[in-house]
Amino acid sequence: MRYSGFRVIKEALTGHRGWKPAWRDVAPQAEYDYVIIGGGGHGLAAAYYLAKQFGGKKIAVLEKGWIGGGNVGRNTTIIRSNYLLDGNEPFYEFSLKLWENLEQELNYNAMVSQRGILNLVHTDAQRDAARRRGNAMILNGSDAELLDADGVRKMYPFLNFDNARFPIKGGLLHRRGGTVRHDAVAWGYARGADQHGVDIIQNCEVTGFRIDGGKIKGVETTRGYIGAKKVASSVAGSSSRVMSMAGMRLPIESHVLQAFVSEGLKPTIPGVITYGAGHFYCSQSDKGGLVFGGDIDGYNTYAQRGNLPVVEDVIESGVSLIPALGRVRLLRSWGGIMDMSMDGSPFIDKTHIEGLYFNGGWCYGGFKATPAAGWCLAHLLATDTPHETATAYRLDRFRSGLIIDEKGQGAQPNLH
Amino acid sequence: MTINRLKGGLVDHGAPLNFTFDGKTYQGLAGDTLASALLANGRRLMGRSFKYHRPRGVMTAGSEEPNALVELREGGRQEPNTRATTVELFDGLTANSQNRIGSLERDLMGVNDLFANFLSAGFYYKTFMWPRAFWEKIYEPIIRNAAGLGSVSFEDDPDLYDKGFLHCDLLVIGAGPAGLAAALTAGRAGARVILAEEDFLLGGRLLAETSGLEDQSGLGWVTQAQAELSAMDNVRIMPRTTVAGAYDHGIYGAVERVSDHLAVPEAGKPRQCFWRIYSKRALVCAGALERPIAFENNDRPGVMLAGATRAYANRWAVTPAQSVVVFANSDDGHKTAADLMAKGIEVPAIVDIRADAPALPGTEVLAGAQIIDTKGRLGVTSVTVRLANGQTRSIACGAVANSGGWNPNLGLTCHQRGRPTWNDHIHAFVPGADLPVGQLVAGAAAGQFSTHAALTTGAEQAVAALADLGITASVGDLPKAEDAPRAMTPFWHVKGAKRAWVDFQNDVTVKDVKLSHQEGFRAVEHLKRYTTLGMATDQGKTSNVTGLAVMAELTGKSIPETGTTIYRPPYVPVAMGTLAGRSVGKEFHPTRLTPSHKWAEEQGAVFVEVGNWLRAQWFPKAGETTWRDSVDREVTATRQSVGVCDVTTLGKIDVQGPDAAEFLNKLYINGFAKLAVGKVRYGVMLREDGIAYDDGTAARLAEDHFVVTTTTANAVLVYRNMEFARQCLFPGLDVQIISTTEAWAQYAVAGPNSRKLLQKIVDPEFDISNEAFPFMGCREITVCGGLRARLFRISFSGELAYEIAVPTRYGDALIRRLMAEGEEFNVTPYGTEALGVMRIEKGHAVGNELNGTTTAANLGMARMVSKKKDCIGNTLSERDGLNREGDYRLVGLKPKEAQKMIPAGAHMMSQTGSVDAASDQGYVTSACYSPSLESYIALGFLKDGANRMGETLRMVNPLEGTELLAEVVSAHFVDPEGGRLRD
Amino acid sequence: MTDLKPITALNGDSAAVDTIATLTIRENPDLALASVAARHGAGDTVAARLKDALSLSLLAPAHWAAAGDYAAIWLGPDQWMVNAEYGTHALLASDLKAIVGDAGSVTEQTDGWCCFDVEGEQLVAAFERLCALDFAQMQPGQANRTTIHHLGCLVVRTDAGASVFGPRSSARSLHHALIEAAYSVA
Amino acid sequence: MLINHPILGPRDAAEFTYLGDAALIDRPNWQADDAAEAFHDYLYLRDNPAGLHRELWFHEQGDRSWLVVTRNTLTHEITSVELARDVALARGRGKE
Repeated sequence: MRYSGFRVIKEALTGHRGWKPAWRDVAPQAEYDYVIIGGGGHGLAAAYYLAKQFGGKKIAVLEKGWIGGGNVGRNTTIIRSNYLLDGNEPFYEFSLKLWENLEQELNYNAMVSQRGILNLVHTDAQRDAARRRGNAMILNGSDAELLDADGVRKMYPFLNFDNARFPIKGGLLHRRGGTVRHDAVAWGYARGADQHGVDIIQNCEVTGFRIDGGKIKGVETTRGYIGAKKVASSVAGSSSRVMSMAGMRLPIESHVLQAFVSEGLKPTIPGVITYGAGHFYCSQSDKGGLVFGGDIDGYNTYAQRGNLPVVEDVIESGVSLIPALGRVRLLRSWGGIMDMSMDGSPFIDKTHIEGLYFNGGWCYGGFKATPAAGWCLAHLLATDTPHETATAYRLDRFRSGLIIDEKGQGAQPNLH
Repeated sequence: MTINRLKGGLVDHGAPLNFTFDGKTYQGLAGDTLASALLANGRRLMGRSFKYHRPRGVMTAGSEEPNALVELREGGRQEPNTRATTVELFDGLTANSQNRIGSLERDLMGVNDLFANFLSAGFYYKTFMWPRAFWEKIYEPIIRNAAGLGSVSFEDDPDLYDKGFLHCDLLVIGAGPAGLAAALTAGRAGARVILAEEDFLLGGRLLAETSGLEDQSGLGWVTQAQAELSAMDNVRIMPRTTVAGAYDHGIYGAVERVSDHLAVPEAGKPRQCFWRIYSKRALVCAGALERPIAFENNDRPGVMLAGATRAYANRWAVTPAQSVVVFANSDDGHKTAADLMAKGIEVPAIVDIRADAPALPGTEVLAGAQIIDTKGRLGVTSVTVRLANGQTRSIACGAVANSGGWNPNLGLTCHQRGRPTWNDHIHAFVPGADLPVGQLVAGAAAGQFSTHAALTTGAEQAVAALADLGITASVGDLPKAEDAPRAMTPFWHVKGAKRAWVDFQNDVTVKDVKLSHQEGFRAVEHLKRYTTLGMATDQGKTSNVTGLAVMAELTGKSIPETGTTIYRPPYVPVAMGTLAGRSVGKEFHPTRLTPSHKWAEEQGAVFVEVGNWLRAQWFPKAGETTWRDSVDREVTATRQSVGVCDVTTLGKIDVQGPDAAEFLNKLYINGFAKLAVGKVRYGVMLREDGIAYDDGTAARLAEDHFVVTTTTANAVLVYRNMEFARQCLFPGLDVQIISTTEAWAQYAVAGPNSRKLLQKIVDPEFDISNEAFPFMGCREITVCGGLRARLFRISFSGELAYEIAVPTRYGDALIRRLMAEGEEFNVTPYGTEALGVMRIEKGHAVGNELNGTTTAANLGMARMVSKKKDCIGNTLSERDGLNREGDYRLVGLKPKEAQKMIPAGAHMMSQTGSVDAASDQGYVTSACYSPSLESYIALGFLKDGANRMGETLRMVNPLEGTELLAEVVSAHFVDPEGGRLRD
Repeated sequence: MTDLKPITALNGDSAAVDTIATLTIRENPDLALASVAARHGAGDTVAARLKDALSLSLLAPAHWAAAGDYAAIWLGPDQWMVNAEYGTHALLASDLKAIVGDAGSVTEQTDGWCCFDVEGEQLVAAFERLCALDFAQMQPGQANRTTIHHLGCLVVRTDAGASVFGPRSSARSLHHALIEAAYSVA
Repeated sequence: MLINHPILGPRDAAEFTYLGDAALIDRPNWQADDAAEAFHDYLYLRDNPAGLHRELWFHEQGDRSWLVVTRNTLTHEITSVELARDVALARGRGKE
């Protein structure tokens, strides 16, 4: 069924009787060519592109709960390609280009809104680093502008310019960055994948791998054994748990990132702002809630909730940056479990087990990567070679020393 | 005119208060909420719904209110989305309705309601996609302006907020019958108790009911209990305090509304205080929340929850109208009818879905009947009832008391993602087994709905909680209370309705739930996210269970099989100002001042934030028009004669013990074991991954005593890493460390005349001649007549230079003395800018270069690495990927045109190739104008830089549209041989 | 005797005193400080030597004790802060080193800290707003390190009230926090 | 969270700085034949268990002790807290 304004009107006039389920509810078949573990944004996108772009057949997405229930439904909805390093920026720029055409591609309005992202700088050293980054972005085909304090003030007159502990000196503006309605991304890819014949199987948890002679044969699940020629794990937050069933230890820790939303407000913050002197970034949803976040809690956890010190730290930063937020109320907070990798960058790679592939380690950057991660995983599954923008995302890079450390924090996941 | 004010209640009829709503002045009474005061004045219409802009009035009497949201106060104190039900009335209160265009009565956005059929759940995912560019430019701005609720004033909030910390054995949350009984029980046992109550009065439902206790009045017992608790030193009663979040290990976050009942807080007092409560046990006595029945047009102003209606009548002495129809599925609704009638309100009928509904004198009970519609544009004027026999009847009324049963108030029980369980007896979710550790639940929150059960479970749970802590308590005398069984027939929605609201604030109707089911969004979370059910500011307190029940009907499963929803902190929305507390504005982070700060201020220095430090950036002099004038002068004066700079901010760590040298060997790439006493050595530290992260010096004051310096930025990190090495990696090394950063005021005295200047203040018994105190020497000395001091002959500027340290309190006097004594040398104070220029001129790396991705080799320090010993980072620094041919190397850069600035952050390209990422050769890390070379200069990392001296490269900066040519040179621009250091 | 004139941590010529309702907050510049850390296995020796020389007891964790002109506050495992009247500052560290000898490491700390003495009726209420310690339960003789307004501080419970030691460079911020808390509970 | 410090009793976790898996105590021997591989595994690979996790916390705003905390990563329940120095000594660490 094709969605359109006309269709909405027609259905409204006929009692909405014609709407069909967005994806089929199917039982697993005995065997597939491809099994993708994880019905999140990445897994669904990979299935979609594998079927549509790479001609894959007999594809299943296995989801232990309900699709979109992981980080694609728990993030702060930001998309951007404002990375510094060569290993990253081409990938995220590829992703942003896919975002820009997503709605037409999927015939689903995920509300991709390129409202602009402004990274504030507060010191000369930060401005120099922003300049290096902005130049790297432009050299990689992305967009960037360096604003001075007056330029920032014109865009965001309500920031704290006059009574700030750390004055705003300028900002790096990435106009093509923005926000997307996060749940709709999962639903849109699910619907698209389903239309291309992908089986989306909910409430189906993988409990083990069947591996024979170093080759993958299939997966054990709560709904029985499912044979597969190729299996990909795309379960950010649970990567270590799943891959440990294949005997692998990963360069990943699981951490919680809290996210927050305020009560709904009339238009307040036009774009996305990140504070450079504290842990705070913020945008406003189409419904009016200010969606914001900050640092991860910092300890290993699989519990999807955080604690007060980080809540207070984030909000101290927020009110320091935007004093008018003092009387705005925090409505809800929640937590998502991040695959925090050892250099802050992800993996899309084969494993030492033939036919077993791994996509993970996305830290808090997985959402913006969704289209490209799906595409590149599909590329790897279909061709057994990495996509040209994802060649650096190797599992063995810590052994080789070819690290992709955007923040320069070293092997400490909670600092990335 | 307070047409709907009744007699009695807990309001002070002798204390009128004036307030305005939408510009019109009204009168309420002390003890009113804004909602009760508006009702008293006959105002049912208080707001507009989110999506359809339907007229809305108050529905509840508590913080679960979905409809009556207002903008309270004005200017910097404006609070959007404030629930009128929780606003304690004060004289002069100002409130305005929100989410409307034009007046509240004639909201132009009300037109949305006409198109409601097109605006069904999730319609926006299916349209607004063509043409592509229209989304951001046309559709989305329209949606955004229509959406949202209240507005932000954009003025700075003038109020203060506090944070605080409390400790207790038992935190009792809610001071209704269960909470009071619990607090009394625990208080009498001597436990440390905190009793937190959201309301400004203790008592909970006892204040709202006429039929709670049997041998005394509810209020009487509450008063008596409060008096007893107030007299106990071990009990802290906290009214106006909402426990908002349950966190790990018994920590609760609570908001005390210290001054919200006042027009303006008292001077110096906070508006609110956010308490972090450390409880050994917590007892949730948060009561229950009533749920509405969904029926056609059940959202009109005047349709209220039945329990709220009688609370307004009994406690606040108001009624929404003089004639109220009750819609009920249990005897609870009959209580409302009886109480209203006792207050003289007409109850034309009780519409009871039960065929066997009991009769109630004074009104007509329509058994087996249902309300199928309401009428009235801005408030109910009549209801249409379908009788048991299928006929319909219209009944005129001004309000409907809607009673669909009660849900235990589960918020805090779910904050750690614990799942509630279904109770078939009360047809509601009750707390599950996986409560937050240390949390117990009593009373209606646990599904114990009678007053008797609330009192007894409150006391019993307190006893149980304290028993865990080894405190013996016992259930004492409790008042005799009603214990009527709560028989009820679950009834969620009237079938056949066109639009029956489930989630009032977000405008989610029964049909939306059906559509969600039809389109496959059947998991509870899909339902919530697709329809926005429960996502409004009330978190679905009055709607989630009903939504689930409708979905359960559609799927043919039971409600618990269909799923549960949990609540997330905070329990009610919390002002962000409260969570920020005092750490805002200039006090966001502490400020660290250097010892020379006071003096530097007097000199008119310009300061810069370096971490939390404020450092003098430069010292402008009369006649200087730009900062460059000042910085160039400071550099030149230092290089020509002598300059002084406060370098106190560098980290200083005292390292002592027999194994101190061996310990430093583990931390630095280079060796320290053989460093002579009285000598200083420069060192570089690696992270374990082989990346350089800090540099500094270690001065050996004695065989077993070093003073290590770190960069300003890494002082804390280096200390932490040292403790890790000392305690976890090498616990056998006998070494003791402690930070002394703050203890010493330290000044760099640099330039050819630095020795001469120092000789004027160093006490004469200390010989600091070049022979007696050569380069890289260190000594403990005295200055200015016996003041203990430390002198290091080290140089960051590349000149003959020293760093001198005195006790911090003398730092101010010392810099004044240096300036006075140095007059003959034209001594010049210099700031961080000149410091930066001189270090770039010398090619010293700082944070710009030690950016967390560079190795010692990248920095040109490969030869420093001792391979004869182990040090942190040594092994992994040898990985191939960090030692490739052609890797980055720190180089100097000189523009072809001396007066053209090379911007830090520019990328390097070869002169001939293309300008793109693939052709990138490196990047500029630091740049400045060098007055010494009369040219701009820069440092940067260049691929294979060591082998490219003399090459000319393009410095491209497409970000700002600039580009220039520069020559690759040695990073040591000034005195590369270092002769000046040693003179 | 040096002719350099010291200033206080709040950059004053004399100690600041603020009285807000019942609370008095007094800057205390009159202390000399030095840390003493026991070397491996020498905790008892250090304790015994200090006891012999100064009658000073090195108490258990989170406690402090005074003897004559000296007091010792527990800082961490095998580590104490000894304080004495300011006049001793030039020699305190070397005197202590002479006493403990090879059994301990001594570090001069006098100006590493600022100190505020807080007294008055609303003491407990003020500290409830300052730090997470269970201050109401702290008895004279107890001392704990904790965070006040993002600053690592040492809170020492005295007979008269409490002394707060904080990083000297942040004295102004710490003082501000104390003053605001005092107004809040006044 | 509260960490029951073995010396000081329960203290707010906000006073501590977190490092990670307590296996970081077991720093390999730099002279071993497989040192490169051992350091890679030591520094980069993690069990990352869903359940009991022994982990390092530094009492930065307190007594400067490194602690080994055993905590359940599913529930955050803490079952034991030890001084890391004691753990390190027990695991045979000394001067190397």
